[in-house]
Amino acid sequence: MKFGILVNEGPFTHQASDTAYHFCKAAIEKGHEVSRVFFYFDGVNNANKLSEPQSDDRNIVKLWSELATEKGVDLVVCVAAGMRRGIKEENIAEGFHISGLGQLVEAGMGCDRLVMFGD
Amino acid sequence: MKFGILVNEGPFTHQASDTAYHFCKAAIEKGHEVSRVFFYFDGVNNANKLSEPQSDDRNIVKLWSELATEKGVDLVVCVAAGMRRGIKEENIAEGFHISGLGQLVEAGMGCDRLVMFGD
Amino acid sequence: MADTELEIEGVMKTFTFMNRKAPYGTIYALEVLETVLITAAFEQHANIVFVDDGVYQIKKGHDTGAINMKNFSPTFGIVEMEKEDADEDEDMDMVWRIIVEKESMEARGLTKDDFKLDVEILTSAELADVLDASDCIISG
Amino acid sequence: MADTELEIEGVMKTFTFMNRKAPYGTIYALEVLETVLITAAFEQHANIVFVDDGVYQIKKGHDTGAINMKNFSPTFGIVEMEKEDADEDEDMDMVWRIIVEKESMEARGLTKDDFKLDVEILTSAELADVLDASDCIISG
Amino acid sequence: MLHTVNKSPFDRNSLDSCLRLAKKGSAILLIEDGVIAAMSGTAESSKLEGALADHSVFVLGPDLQARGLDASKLIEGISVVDYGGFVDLTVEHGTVQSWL
Amino acid sequence: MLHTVNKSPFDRNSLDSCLRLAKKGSAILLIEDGVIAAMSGTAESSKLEGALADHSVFVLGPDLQARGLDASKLIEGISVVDYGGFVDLTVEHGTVQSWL
Repeated sequence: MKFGILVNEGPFTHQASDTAYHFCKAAIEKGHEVSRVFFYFDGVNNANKLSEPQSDDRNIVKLWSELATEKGVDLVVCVAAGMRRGIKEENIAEGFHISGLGQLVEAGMGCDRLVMFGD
Repeated sequence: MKFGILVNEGPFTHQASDTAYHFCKAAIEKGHEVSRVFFYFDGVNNANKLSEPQSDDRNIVKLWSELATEKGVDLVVCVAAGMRRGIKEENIAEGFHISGLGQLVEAGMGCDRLVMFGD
Repeated sequence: MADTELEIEGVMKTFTFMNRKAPYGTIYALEVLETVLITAAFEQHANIVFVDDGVYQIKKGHDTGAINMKNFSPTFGIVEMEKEDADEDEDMDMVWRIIVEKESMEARGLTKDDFKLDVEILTSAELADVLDASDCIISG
Repeated sequence: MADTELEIEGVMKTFTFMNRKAPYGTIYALEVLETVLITAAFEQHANIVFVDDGVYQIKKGHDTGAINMKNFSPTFGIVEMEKEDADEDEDMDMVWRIIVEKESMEARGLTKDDFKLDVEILTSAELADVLDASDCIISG
Repeated sequence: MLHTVNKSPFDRNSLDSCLRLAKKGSAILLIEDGVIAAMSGTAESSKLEGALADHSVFVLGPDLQARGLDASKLIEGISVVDYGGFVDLTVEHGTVQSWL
Repeated sequence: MLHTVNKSPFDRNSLDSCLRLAKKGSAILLIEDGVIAAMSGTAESSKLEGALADHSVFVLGPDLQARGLDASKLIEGISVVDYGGFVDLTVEHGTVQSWL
């Protein structure tokens, strides 16, 4: 099955991003395809490459990046939401790319399930 | 009277930062002193200098910066909360500076009122 | 990285936008609205639903001057236009509905006249059927 | 820019930390806890209060392995040590209290034994007095 | 003491907790989405109507206007203030507790 | 259809809205702080106890464990799943509605 994932909140403050990540990993392990993860609202902050959590905590940005580089998951940061919050080409982490909100609608259209995670 | 202000949420997603700004402005207009605004939790995202809201919306980062440069308000971004979320020397806007959580406790100790804004 | 291509040729789905949050206290209303408008470009079915404090998003008389935030209320005019286009264009298959839950409206002492949009008022049970028949539900 | 100097010499205030949110769903519990620890360095009075879902922050048995988040629960041991230091050191004026609201605890079917800290259980009315006597209230 | 509540009573428990833990005589200011609690004729109106005997209650005008809420439909006894009035309330009432 | 609820019923109205608008026969999965609703013996337990007649109800085990909530004290009839089980539920039940 093809999954589209929508992440609405930034890393650390809300658990949304963690849960979305665990969901994606479990889906891939079960043989499903995660066709796209779309980062909207404060979710764009998941792409901030300067994020440097304490060494005894998980590094959420890095976990997402690895999902892109190792599993080929398409990580899309909404351009308009990113502009507003200062997430741009200059500071996005490896594996993320910036695109329009149409990519969210296309994920809804092209996937079997759209699953949202937020506050 | 001396005010210490604590801002717990980032710009745009929650109104907290806007309300805190209007409170500071009104306090200064009434002749009070805003001794320090401390940005903690997601509040650190208020200092992201790459933030570029649409032209018909307010630019919250810039409004805070002006409060520092024009009114001399001390804008402190928590170093630990900022590291976690990727707000560092490299990307903080004019007028903000990074310091420790002790600056929040000192604001509580040294001001007549500590007022918090958050989610 | 280039955008991944998804197969969307000829796909027609029903998107439901669940607006449950008050306006201005958070940005969700505004950013969901931006998604609604993009959905029109893809000519998909859409239910724009206002439930709980979301009903205040379409209350008449928003005036954001004193809080210095963008008043997104006029943008609902575009949503209404898209709906009219969908209703009138016989070549277009797209169906748009703008829905308020009766229970949410009444709990807040509001009536249909309080809204700046012409809305369908549905009971919880009727709305449950609409949700159940949706393909994608986007909440803000 | 250098830190602005505030006059804090000899100041002794009462800080109250209001923990109202469940752990792990949001980061507030962890980041408030970091503030509590810093307050000890300034030798201020502190009330560490657990109300509403905040009472789950000090529930025994947190195990965050499967959600892969930092388990901040052991850090409460440091809070308890700070409190003991404050209680025992006669040269130190500082008073620390760790408080759970009875009504919040009971609504969740919990008892004092469910907590990993030795806490004072206060009624709403008693807690209202504690809040009222605080100089700075920090909520998370 | 001054309590601020910034969430709708329909959405969150913060007004409930505030009313349970605010001492008689303390002031309450409704801001942001909290202003919804100030309206009469809603399923939540009784909460603040009952609180007016023990507390002076204020609401932030700019937040009412933004949401198109009519000041003539406020619960009787609630006063409207602007940001300057918010500052004055913090000066007059001592410690501020934000019910976040 | 699958409904997910990620907030505590003590804190927010999302479980109430979900139960009001979920069709009979649809499934409900409690995640994140939403797992608090699955516990028996609380002031909010009756909400889900009543819902079990119309819905199959699941709770995410990793979130229970994180909060130190004892699976033996779950409301009877609620099943525990892990992240893989969450994925399976979305596959089996069609459209997913997240009550954010």
